Amino acid sequence: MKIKANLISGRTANQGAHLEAKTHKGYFDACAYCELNSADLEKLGASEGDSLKVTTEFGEVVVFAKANGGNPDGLAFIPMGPWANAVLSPDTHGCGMPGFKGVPAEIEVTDEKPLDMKSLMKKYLED
Amino acid sequence: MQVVKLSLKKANKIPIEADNVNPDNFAGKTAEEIKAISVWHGNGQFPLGDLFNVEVEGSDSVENTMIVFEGDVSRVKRIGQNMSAGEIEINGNVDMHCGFGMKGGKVVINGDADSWLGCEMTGGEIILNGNASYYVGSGYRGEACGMRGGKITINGNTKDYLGEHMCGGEILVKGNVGLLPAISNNGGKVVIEGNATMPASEMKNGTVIIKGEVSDLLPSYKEEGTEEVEGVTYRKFVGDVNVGGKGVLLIK
Amino acid sequence: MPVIKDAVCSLCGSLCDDITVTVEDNKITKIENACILGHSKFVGMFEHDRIETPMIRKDGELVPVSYEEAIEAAAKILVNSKRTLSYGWCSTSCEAISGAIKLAEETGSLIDSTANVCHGPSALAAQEKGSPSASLGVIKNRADVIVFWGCNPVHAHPRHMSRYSSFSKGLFTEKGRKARTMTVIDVRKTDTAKLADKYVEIEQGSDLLLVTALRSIVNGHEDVVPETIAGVPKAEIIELAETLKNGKFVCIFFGMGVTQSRSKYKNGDAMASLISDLNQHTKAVMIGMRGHYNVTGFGQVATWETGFPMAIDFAKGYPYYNPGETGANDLLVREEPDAAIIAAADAGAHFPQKAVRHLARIPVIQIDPYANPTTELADVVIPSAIVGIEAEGTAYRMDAISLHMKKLIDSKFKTDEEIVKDLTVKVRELKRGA
Amino acid sequence: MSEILIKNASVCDPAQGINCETMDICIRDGKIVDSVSENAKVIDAEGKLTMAGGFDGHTHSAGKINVGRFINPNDARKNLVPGLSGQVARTEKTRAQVGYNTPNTYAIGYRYAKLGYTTICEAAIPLLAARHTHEEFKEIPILDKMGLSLFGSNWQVMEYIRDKEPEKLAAYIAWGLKASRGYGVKIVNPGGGEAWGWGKNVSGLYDPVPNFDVTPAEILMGLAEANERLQLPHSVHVHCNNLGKPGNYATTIETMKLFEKVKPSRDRQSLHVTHVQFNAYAGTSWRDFETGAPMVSDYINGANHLTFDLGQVIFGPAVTMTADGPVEYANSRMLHEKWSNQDIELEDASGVVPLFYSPKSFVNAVQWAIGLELALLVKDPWKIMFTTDSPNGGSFVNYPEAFTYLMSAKRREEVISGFSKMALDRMVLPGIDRELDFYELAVMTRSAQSKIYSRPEKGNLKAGSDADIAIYDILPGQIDPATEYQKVKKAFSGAAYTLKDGVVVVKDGEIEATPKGRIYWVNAKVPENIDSPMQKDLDLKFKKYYTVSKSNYMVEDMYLENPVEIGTEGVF
Repeated sequence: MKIKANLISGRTANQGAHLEAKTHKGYFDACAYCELNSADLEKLGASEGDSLKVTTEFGEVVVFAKANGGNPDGLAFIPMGPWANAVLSPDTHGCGMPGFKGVPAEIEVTDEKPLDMKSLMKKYLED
Repeated sequence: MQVVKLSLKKANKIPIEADNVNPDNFAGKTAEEIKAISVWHGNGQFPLGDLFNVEVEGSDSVENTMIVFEGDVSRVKRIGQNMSAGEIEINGNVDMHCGFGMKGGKVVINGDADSWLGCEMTGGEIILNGNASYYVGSGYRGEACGMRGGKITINGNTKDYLGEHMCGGEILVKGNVGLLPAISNNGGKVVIEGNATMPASEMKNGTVIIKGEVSDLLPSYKEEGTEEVEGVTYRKFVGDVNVGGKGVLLIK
Repeated sequence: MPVIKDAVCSLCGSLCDDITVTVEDNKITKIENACILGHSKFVGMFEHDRIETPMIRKDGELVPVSYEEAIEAAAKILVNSKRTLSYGWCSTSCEAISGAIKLAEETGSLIDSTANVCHGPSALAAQEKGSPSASLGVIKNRADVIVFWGCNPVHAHPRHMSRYSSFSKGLFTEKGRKARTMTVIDVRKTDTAKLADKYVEIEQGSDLLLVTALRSIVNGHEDVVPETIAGVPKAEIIELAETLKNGKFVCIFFGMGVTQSRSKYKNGDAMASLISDLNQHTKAVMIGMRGHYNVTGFGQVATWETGFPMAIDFAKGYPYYNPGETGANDLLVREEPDAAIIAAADAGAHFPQKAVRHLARIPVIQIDPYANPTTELADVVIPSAIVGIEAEGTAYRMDAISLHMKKLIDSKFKTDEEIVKDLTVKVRELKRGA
Repeated sequence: MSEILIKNASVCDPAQGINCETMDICIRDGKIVDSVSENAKVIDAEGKLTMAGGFDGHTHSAGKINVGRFINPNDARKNLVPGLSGQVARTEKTRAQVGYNTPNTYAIGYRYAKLGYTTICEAAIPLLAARHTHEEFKEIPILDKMGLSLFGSNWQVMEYIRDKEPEKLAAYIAWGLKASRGYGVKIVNPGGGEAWGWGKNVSGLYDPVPNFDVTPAEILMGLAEANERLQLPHSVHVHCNNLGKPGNYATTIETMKLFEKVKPSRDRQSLHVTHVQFNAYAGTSWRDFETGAPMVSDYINGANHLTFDLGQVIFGPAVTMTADGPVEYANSRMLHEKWSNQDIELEDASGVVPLFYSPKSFVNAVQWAIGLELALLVKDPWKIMFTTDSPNGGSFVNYPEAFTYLMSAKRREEVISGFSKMALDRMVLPGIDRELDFYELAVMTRSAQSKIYSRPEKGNLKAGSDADIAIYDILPGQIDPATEYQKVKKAFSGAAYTLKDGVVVVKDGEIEATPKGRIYWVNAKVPENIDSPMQKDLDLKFKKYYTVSKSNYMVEDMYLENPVEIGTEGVF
């Protein structure tokens, strides 16, 4: 089962608290997840902690599922960081700012596990 | 007639700033003289001849000078900047600021154009036979006026902020445009044959005609009946009310 | 044991300057008044992965070298580059920023700050309409109507509401939270929204529609507003407009929900006009919630030294500015740079994949106290002292008030200011040699 | 020891009554001396007008100007005065330059020096934001700098005046000057900044400030009393109420009259009124707007207690920036222009709005005329500092152009010929034939400033003074400025030499060297028994209302390059 979602990213306190500890697991835990409301998670048949694959025009990334009742239907949130950036839009729209909010995405449950930070970055070097 | 043919010697990612490349600066010059003209490439200056193959046929006035780019110049900026007469033909994609501040003459692009095509132009004509990127016919950062005169025709699509701060002249887009065409314009005419989103925000003056679909019409326009233009009836909107605007937005 | 009072917290743009720090044996052992983010900054530094030594990448691995070797390697990269991108410079002092601008000028580089992925559009908005603002204490003392639009201070600026806004008390706001109406406008019910009197949920990407509707109502053109816009019923927008008009002092705090969503800087542009319109009825201002503690400082220093707040291209020897063309991401996505220097910020983590992919291809110099995703891509890594803890210097709060950050403990690391100076000297030396 | 001999200079030095006499000037170690040895380096100044370095007594060059730069990136590429504006690449000697009205810091230093100016006074330092002003000062090369600190809508000030605590008020002013490293007391639209905190303004000298129970007149008198009690080198520096409003000349004269009773504590004025052009408007609205300069000039001609500066308008783009918050908002609405506002907690307001002065606009034409009328109708040039209130009336790089208006009736006629009949009916300038000579110009551009700011080592060429010297390639006796004004403009646009502390910083109009200038600030001493209760009041302000700690408020020593501390003794 796949759902279509509108993907945004943003700061969280936990992400902020790990800004200077990005090699730590705490940072991974703070950033490598995608929040959907429980209705959307239910549609996917996913529970918190399951792996989700988020795919956009710009790439794909595997993150953990997390529930957030504050999200309206179809709104997905990944904290700002390298996981979110694997799939956000590089188009700067003539004004310098990449597309960090409002990127159409497809989300599905996967067996793959999210990559840790170093493995994620390593993929760029291999490209 | 003088014809100057230019083609890049090798493909480049770092843009070349061709603000000197226009008929005003080439007319009456020999190939050697043109090759010696200095252009910026990255943080260094080089003779044009180091970067381009240059062929010159004939020698003539600015009006009768034509510059032809063969091949991709998608990393050559500011071609035709401030030109006052003559013609430039680009047979490939072109980089930003093509025809910036153009006063007269003609630029024909047989390819796509990057952002700021025909920015702040006051006269002359640009014909784009491909797609354009952002800010066609707009103004430099912070300026109150973008395009003031002349005409830009885009036979393909273009992206956001078309004709931003436009104060005069005419833009015709045969395809679709992105967000906020004709934003903050204060004169001039924009015709969009395809679709547009949030047109004419804060228009003070000018005419915007949209023949395709309009999404997200801004809640700052008064609907005032219909108007017929060239046999087609449009819904007529007047605004932007928030700037006391007298702009006319015609939507099919 | 030394107790340092009124230390400045160098984490977020709130730049709280009331932190009490206890230092024992050159270690910070106690922090008072800081929030979770600040606490993590002050105390966490003894737990986080410091870059222990300068390093150069050899055969794919980062190998320890001396500062001299690293500086020389970095200078060589800069001297041989035709188009260097210098990026970041926001978690550091104004003095280091000044040095970085000088280095960019001398090397014909392009220099940009983290505003590129944060409040850059707010600068573009100000260049359209100006920036009707106030210092944070004005809000504390006067504002009875506070709006948080597309920002989430509970997470991003945890002490903001108690020190400067919703919960603070001042001369004309003695009753604190009770004296104020707090509205949150966002696309999802954030933790900040949960504290508000009124939460207005808008469709993602439709901020400009809502700002325009508010303007039309405030300006007496209610009739042109449709029954629902931006996903919000007209009645609710009218109520919001009334709240704004009837306030004695209105402040709209806005964040990346405004700067990064669909119509980008045109949201802030229209919001500045809304503020101007509101001043026909009451007093109103707007303040951007800046992220990095000194991103505002970069904007200030760059503006007085180059005329522009960010995205400054020195290729031709004089400053040229045009975000969309000269922004860090514009350049990387177009694969223009042939070298990059990334300091006091983390492009590896915070840039979209296409930009990061280009960074992976070119020589990258990193200057930072901590290992992070950029380190994984870097070819020369130069560790630096932590400004605000191990080094003093100036920083600007989100409202453009500057403060002097104290040095709290000693460090074996060079400061950013020193590194940039050394690098500039080395670049000159190599240029003269050539 | 470094020595310079400037030979055969045509010296114009009003402080010594020297009016274009040929003489030598000797310099040793940065000071002017009576004689030098044979080893002195010689500068041949034969046929060249030589004056003390220029001194801009009221300019916006650090701090608020950054907002102007920020919102006007389009200014960076403006090159309306070639050689003194636009984009200039870096050289081995100079940093990169941009801008016209709001140039970057380096350009400010270079361009003033090219005009032969060596000292500037930044007109407005908000106390809380003073560190910023000093950070910019540090990056302005060559020039000596000072700044005036804002006190006109300050809570502590208004409370002490309301509560009749003049001694504590003086102690607070002394502390505020020290905290901001300011040189003097600036009052902008007294009380108006506080009213603007609620989106309102005060309408005149006797309109009470909301919530503080004081009037603008009381604020002015209270601060003047404190200023003289502290024996500050400068008088209070006042931007009057109602700036920019038709009919405001009456408020201006009323303000001036108020100061007749203030006794100066030093040999200087008791009041300096700034950019009077903006405050000398008659009429009742923009429809019947006309010059009020004759009335204001009449009053000034009969008064001996005050000085003023012009705020001359230059046609073309300008950027207004002032602590007068309500005026800027009104400007932005009237002109449909960008609007920046920055209220400063407990202290003041401010705003920045770009605009364009067009000779075709009758209002702008009359504004242009009013500045010149004031300069020409006021008989004594020692009462006048020439300014454009840069960049409010226009950029300082236009000073040479403006000098031609002062020196040539013919030049004025040329400009006036483009005005509408309506504009001509509203001004008196066409009937004025006075033309200033080089001596009077020297008074208005350097010598008066020295007196007005009590800086005896500036603005003159006496032995012992700073060797800040401007040498212009023009010879007064051999040129008629009334007809050859283009030559005057050219000479003043690029000094043949500018010397700063005896160092040649400009030669043939180009930058030669970029030494760092000084920062002057005033440390007024207050007895402990008065200071300490004042500090207690202040502690409470910080605890309850400010958002920064008191200990982080004061500008630290490290922000001052080459500071010169001017000590004064308060009288308590």
